[in-house]
Amino acid sequence: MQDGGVWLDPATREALALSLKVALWSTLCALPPAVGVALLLARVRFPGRALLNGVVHLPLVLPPVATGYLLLMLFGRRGPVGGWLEETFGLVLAFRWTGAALAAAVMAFPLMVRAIRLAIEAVDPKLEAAAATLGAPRWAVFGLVTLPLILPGVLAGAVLGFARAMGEFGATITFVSSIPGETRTLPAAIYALLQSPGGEDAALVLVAISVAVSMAALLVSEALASRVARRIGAG
Amino acid sequence: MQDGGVWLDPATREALALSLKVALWSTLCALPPAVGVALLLARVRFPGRALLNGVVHLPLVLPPVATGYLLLMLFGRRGPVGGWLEETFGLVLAFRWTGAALAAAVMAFPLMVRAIRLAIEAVDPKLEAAAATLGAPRWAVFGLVTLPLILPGVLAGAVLGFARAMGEFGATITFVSSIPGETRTLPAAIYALLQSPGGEDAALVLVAISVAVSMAALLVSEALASRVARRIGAG
Amino acid sequence: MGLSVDIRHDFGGPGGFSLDARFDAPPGVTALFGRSGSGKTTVVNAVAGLLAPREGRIALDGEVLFDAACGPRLAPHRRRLGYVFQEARLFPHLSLRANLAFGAWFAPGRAAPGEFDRVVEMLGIGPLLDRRPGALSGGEKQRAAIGRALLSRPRMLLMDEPLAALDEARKAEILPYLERLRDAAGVPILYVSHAMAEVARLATTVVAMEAGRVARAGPAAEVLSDLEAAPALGLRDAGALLPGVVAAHHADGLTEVEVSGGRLLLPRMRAAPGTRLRIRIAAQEVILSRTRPEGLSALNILAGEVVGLRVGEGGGALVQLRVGEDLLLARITRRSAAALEIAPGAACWCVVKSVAVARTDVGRATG
Amino acid sequence: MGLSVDIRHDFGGPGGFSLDARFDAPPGVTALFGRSGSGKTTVVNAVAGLLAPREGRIALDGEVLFDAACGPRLAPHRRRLGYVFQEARLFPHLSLRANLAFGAWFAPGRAAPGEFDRVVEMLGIGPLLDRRPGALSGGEKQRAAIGRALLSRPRMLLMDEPLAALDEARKAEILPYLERLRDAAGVPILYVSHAMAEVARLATTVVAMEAGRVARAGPAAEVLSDLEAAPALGLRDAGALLPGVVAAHHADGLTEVEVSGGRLLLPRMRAAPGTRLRIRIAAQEVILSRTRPEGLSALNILAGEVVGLRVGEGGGALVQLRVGEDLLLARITRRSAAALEIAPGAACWCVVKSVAVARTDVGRATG
Amino acid sequence: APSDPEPPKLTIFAAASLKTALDEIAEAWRDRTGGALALSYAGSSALARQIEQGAPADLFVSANAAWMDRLDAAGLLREGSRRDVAGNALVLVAHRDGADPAGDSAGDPAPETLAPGADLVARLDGGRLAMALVDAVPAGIYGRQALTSLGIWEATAPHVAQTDNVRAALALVATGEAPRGVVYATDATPEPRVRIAGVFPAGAHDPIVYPAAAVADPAATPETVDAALAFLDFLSGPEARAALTRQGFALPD
Ligand SMILES: Nc1ncnc2c1ncn2[C@@H]1O[C@H](COP(=O)(O)OP(=O)(O)OP(=O)(O)O)[C@@H](O)[C@H]1O
Ligand SMILES: Nc1ncnc2c1ncn2[C@@H]1O[C@H](COP(=O)(O)OP(=O)(O)OP(=O)(O)O)[C@@H](O)[C@H]1O
Ligand code: MOO
Ligand SMILES: [Mg+2]
Ligand SMILES: [Mg+2]
Repeated sequence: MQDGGVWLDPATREALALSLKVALWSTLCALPPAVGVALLLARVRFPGRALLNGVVHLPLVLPPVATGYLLLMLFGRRGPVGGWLEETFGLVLAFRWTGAALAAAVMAFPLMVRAIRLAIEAVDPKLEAAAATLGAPRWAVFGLVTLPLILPGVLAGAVLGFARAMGEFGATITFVSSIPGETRTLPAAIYALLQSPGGEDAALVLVAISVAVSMAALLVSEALASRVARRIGAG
Repeated sequence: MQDGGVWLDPATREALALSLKVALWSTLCALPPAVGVALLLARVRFPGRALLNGVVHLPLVLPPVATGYLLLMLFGRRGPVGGWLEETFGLVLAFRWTGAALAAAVMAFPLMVRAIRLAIEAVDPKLEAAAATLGAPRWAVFGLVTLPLILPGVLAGAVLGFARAMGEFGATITFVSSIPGETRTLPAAIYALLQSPGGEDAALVLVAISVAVSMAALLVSEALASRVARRIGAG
Repeated sequence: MGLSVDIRHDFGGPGGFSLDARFDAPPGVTALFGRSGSGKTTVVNAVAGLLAPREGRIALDGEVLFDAACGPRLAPHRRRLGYVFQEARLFPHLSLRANLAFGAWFAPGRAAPGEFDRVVEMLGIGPLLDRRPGALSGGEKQRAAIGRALLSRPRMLLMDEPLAALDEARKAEILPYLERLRDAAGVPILYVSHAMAEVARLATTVVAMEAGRVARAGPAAEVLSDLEAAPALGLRDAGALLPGVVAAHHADGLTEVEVSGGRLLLPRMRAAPGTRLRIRIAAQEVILSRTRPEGLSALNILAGEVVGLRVGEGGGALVQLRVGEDLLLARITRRSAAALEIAPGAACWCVVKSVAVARTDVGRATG
Repeated sequence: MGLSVDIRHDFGGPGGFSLDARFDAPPGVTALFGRSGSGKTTVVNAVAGLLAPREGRIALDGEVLFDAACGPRLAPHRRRLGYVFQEARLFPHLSLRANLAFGAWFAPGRAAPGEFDRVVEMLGIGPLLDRRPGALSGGEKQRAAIGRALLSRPRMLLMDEPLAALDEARKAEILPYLERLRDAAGVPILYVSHAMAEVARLATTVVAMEAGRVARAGPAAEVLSDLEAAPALGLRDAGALLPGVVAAHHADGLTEVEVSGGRLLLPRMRAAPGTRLRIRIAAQEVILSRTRPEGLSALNILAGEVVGLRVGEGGGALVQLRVGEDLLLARITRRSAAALEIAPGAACWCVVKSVAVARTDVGRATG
Repeated sequence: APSDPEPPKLTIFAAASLKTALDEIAEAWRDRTGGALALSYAGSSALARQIEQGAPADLFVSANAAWMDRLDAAGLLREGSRRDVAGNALVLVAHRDGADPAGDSAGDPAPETLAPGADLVARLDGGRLAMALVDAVPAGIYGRQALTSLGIWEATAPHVAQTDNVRAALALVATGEAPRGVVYATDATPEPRVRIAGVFPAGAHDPIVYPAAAVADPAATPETVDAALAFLDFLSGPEARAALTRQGFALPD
C-alpha cells in the first residue's frame, strides 16, 4: 500500500472487482434453479422431496470448510464431477473464479430457496386458477401471475444470496484457494490480512469496503422491492 | 475414538449435545427480536431504517471471522457491552456456551429477519383492519391475526436460523474459542479434524451426524409448517 | 345525536375520484344508496377509521371520532363500530366459531346470554362452526361476517352490501333481526345497499350518493315518496312508505293493518295487534282507477287524491297521491295518465294487491 | 350438444357437504338457482376444471372434459371456459387493461375489431383502465371480472353471481349484452344467480339446486310456470315467461307486443317490430277478476282459464292460468281465491300493469 | 536472470502466517527478475489438499511438516526440491494492560524460561490459556508438546481455550479476554497489546520449521520448473532471509 490510500491499491481493487463478479454471477446463476427448487418444494409432493429439501439446506448446516472440502472432492479437477465437466464441456471450476462463484452459489442457495419458497406459498392459488380458466397454460400462469407475485421474494432471495456471496469465505478458500486475480475475493483478502501481524488495519479498510458495497446493494434492492410491492399492493 | 464407533465416543456426544443446545437457544432467543425487527422493517418508515436494515445484514456480508472479532470487541469481558452485562446481570458470554449461542444467533439473525419480513409483507392489511374494527387493540391484532398468519414465515426463519446455528463455526471459534464441553461445537470438531492429514474419515462421520440432526429438524419443521399452512389455507 | 359526517377526500391516480360527503344520520338505519363507484364504501371506511379523509369531521353521538384539522383521530378499535365489509374478510386461520367470537373478546361488558346461539341460528351457520372460512361458500362467508360484526356488541353497525350474496329466503330471515337491533337495542346502522326493498324496509334515513357527492338525504318516508328523488333512486324501485298499525289477524291467513287512509289486508305477519309497522308500497304495484273497481282479486282499495305527477321518458309517469295523511306513489303509463285524466286534485282509487306487499316490504316502525 | 353434467363429490370435514348433481344444459343460458350453500359454485368449479369430482362425467358439445373413471381430465386452460368468479379474482399486479386483455393473449383467433372498447364501454370501466384492482370499488372489480371473462373469447361462459354487487341501472346495461352473446354469438352460459329477474330474463334452462342435489331442471318457460316448482324457486319470485313478438311502437312511449293470448302494452323497448321476445310476468303482479274490469290504469287485460291452484301457507295461493297457448302464474290471497271462486276451468281476466313489467323482465327470445 | 525475455508466472501456495514476509520477498523477486508471482495464502491443510486435487500451484510453503510429508508421500513434490526455509519459536504471551499502548517493551518484566512443573494455571488467575487447536493446528500441536514435556499439560488442559488459528489465540490475549496464550514469536512481537511473558526451553517441542517445495506437475514447462526452483533458491537466499528475520522468523540451520 503506497501513498494514495487503499482506493488506489490495485490488489484491493482486484479483490473487490472479483468479489463483485463472483457475487453477481453466483446470484444470477443460482436464482433460476433456486426458483425451480422452491417451486418443487412448495408445490409438488414427490418421493425424495424431503431429501431434496435436506440437500438444499446442507451448506447451511455444515461448517463452510466442510462444504468447501466436499466441493473440492466433487468438483476438483480430479473429482468425479469436475473431471467430467472438464472432459465434456471444457469447463474448469477448480481454482478459477467460476469455482468461487460455484462455492458462493452453493452457500447462498438455501437462503434463496427459502425466501422464494415463502413467497410462493403466499401466492393465492385462486389467482393461478383464474389465469388457467382464461386459457393460460402452466408456463404462462407461472410467468404472468406467479412470478410477478413472488417477485418481492425473489428479490429478497437475491439480496440474501448476494450478501452471502459477498461474505463467503470458508468454502471458497477451501475449494478454490485464494489466488490473486482469480479466486482471491475480499473475504479471502481480509482473512489473509488478519492472519499476518499488523494486518488488522488494512483488514478493517477491506471490511468497510465490503460493507459499503453490500449496503448499496441492499438499498437498491429495497427500492426495487418497495416499487414492486406498491404495484402489487394498493396499486 | 475407541472401539464402538463414534456414537460412543464421549467427545463426539459432548460436541453434538452442545451444538444442539447452542443452536436451540440461539434460535429461541433470536426469534422474538427477529420478529420485532422484521415488523419494524416491514411496517414502519423511520429515519435510520436503512441503517438498521444494513446492520442486520452485516453478519451475512462479513467473513465470519470478522464478525467474531467484532463480537469479541463488543461482548468480550473487557468489551463495552460484555463488561456491562457482567457487572449488571452477572452474565458472562466469553468462553461460555452462551457466547457461542450469541455468535450463532448473530449469524442466523439476518436469515430469520428476512424470512419473517417476507411473511409479514404477505399479510393482507385488510384482515388487520378488520380485527381493529372488531375492537382489537394493536397488540391483539398482532397476536391474534398477524402472528398466526406469519407463523409459516417464523417457522421458516427458525429452521434457517437453526440450521445456520448448527453450522456456525468461524464467528463462534473466534469469539469464544473451542473449549471441550463448553464451546466446542460439532463444526469446530469437524474443522479440527479436517486440519490434520488423515482426519477426513472421522470428519465425515461428524458431518453425517450433523446432517442427520438437521434433517430431523427440517422434517419436523416441514411437518409443522404444512400443518399451519393447512389451517390457514383451504382449512 | 346520531352520526354526523362531513368529509372531503381525493384518491390520486388515473381517473382519480374525489369525495365530498356531508350528511347527518340520526339514530335508526341510514341507508347509503348509490351506483357502483359513487363512494359509499369510501364513506363507510372513513367512519370506521380505516381511511383518514383529507379534510373534515366525523362525530357519533356527540363524540368526535375524527377531525382532520386538529381534533382527535380515534383509532378504529376505539370506535367500536361493527363493520360488515363488502368482501367478507374473515380470518382465514380461525374457525368460524373463533371468527364469530373475535369481537366479543374485546367488547366491554358481557354478552346477553344465548346471544351467540341466537345469531348463529338466525344466520343458519350452526353446522359450519368448526370449519375454516376457506371451506365455506360465498354466501356462508357473508353470513359469518354479519354474525361477527353483530357479536362484537358495537355501538353502531356499518354494513356494506351485507345481503348481496344471499338468497331471498335468507334475507327474509336476517332483515327482522336487523330491525329488532335497530328498535329494541337501539343500535344505529349505516347500511349500504343497491336493493331498494332492503333500503325501504330498514332505513329511517336515506342518503343517496352520486359521483362522490350526496345527491339527496333525509328521512326515508320523505325521500322515498318524493317525486323529485325518484329518478336518483331508480324508477323501478320507487315506492312510498306507509306507517300502519296491526289491527287484526284473520283466519284465512291475512293480517289487517290500519293506515291513515284505510285498512290493508296483507299476508299474515307475526306481530301482535297494536304493533306499529311501516309498509313499502312499490309504485309499480299500484293500479289507479277513477271509479271504485269491483270483483278484483286485489283486496286493498284505498281512496286518494293526486298531489303531483311526473312524466318520465319511455312512456311512464309517476303519480304522487295523498292517501289519508300519507303519501303514496304509483307508476303508470302516460297513456293511462291521459286516459284517466290524472292531474293534481283528481280523486283516485288506489288498488294494491295484498301479495304484492312482500314480507320483506313490511318492517317494524322505529321507536 | 350443450353441457352435460353428472357428478358426485364430497367435502370432508365437520358438517361435510356432499354433491350429487346431474343435469343437461342445452345451448343458451342455463341458470343455476338455489339457496346459499346448495352447491352452485361447486358445480361451476367442477365444470371449469378447478375441482375434480370424486365421480362422474362432464361433457361439452359432445367433448368429454372430465371423466373420473378413466377418461380425460382436461386441464382448465384447455377447456376455454370464461369464468366470472363469485369474488372478482383480478390479478393484483396487473392494470385493469392488462387484466382485461389477459384471456385474449391465449385465445385462438383474433378478436372482433372494437370488441375491447365495446365491452369496456358497456361495463363503464373506461376511466379505470390504468388503475390496479386494489384501487377499485367492489362493483368496479366485479365489472372488470365480467369483462375479463368476456374478452377471453370462451366457448362457454361460467358466471357465478356476476351482477350481485351491481346497481339496477348497471345490471340493465349488462343484461342485454349477455343476451346478445347468447343469441348472436351463440355462447352458452352457465349462470348462477339468486335474482329471479335475471334468471327469468336470461335463462333458457333452469336448474334448481337444493342441498347438493338438483331439485328441478328443465326449460325455463316450463319450470318457471310450474306450480310445483314455485316453492323451490321462491314464491315471491314466481312468475311465468310469455313468448311474444313486437307488434308496434306507439307515440306515447309504449310498445305493443303480441302474445298468444292477446296484446300487451309495455314500456317502450328498443326492438324492431317482428322481434321475438320473452316477457316475464311476475305472479304477484297479476290481478285476477271474473268480470272484465274497466277504468283501471293497468292497460293489459288478458282473458284466461284457470288450470291449477296451489294454496300455500300464510294466506296466499298460486294460480296457474292458460292465456292463449301459454301459461301464466298469478299470486293472490286465499280470501280472494275463495271470493272469486277460483278453480280449475274457471274463466278469468288477468290484469297486468304495463309498468310492472320492468325493462329487466323483457328479454329477447333465444334463436 | 533479469535479461530473460518473459519469465513465467509462478503460483505459490503459502501458509497464511507467512504473508507479511512472503509479500516482501515476492516484491524483491519481482524487482530482481521481473517474474510475476501469484501468492495464495490459506491454511496449510487447505492448500495441501488442493494440491492433492490438482491445484495449479508451482510451489508450496507449509507451516506444517506433516502436510508436506503427506504430499511427499503422494509423490506430488518435485524430487529434491524440499527444504526448510524458516523456523519459528513458541512463546507464552501475556495481556499488557492499557498502561503502555505504544508497545514499548522497556517496562516489561523480562520473559522467564518456563521450567518443568511451572504452575501455569496460577498465572491464569482463573482465566484461560489461549492456544490454537491443540491437535489440529501446528501452533497448537507444538504448544501441547511443549506443555506435555514440561509435565504440566494434564493440569493446564482444562483451562485451555482453543482457536482455529494462532492469530485468533493471539487476539484473545490482545483483547484481554485470556490473560495468557501460547503463540509464535512472530505473532507476539509486533502486537503491542501483549508482552512475551515466557519462552520454552530448547527441545520442549519439535523444531518449528516451514518447509517449502516445488510441486511436481508433469505438464509444467521447463521454464516454469526452472523458475520455481530459482524462487526456492531465492527463498533461501540472503534477501529472503533478511526479510524473514525482520518478521521475527528464525532461520533454519
Ligand atoms: N373446501 C370445502 N370443504 C368443506 N366444505 C366445503 C368446501 N367448499 C365448500 N364447502 C361446502 O359445500 C357447500 C356448497 O358450497 P358452494 O360454494 O357450492 O355453495 P353455493 O351454492 O355456491 O353457495 P353461495 O350461494 O353461498 O355461494 C357449502 O355448504 C360449503 O360449506
Ligand atoms: N385506493 C384508491 N385509489 C384510487 N381510487 C380509488 C381507490 N379506492 C377507491 N377508489 C375509487 O373511488 C370511487 C369510490 O369507491 P367506493 O369503493 O367508495 O365505491 P362504492 O360506492 O362503494 O362502489 P361499489 O358499489 O361498486 O362498491 C371508485 O370510483 C373507485 O374507483
Ligand atoms: O499458517 Mo497456519 O497453517 O493457519 O498455522
Ligand atoms: Mg363499495
Ligand atoms: Mg357460491
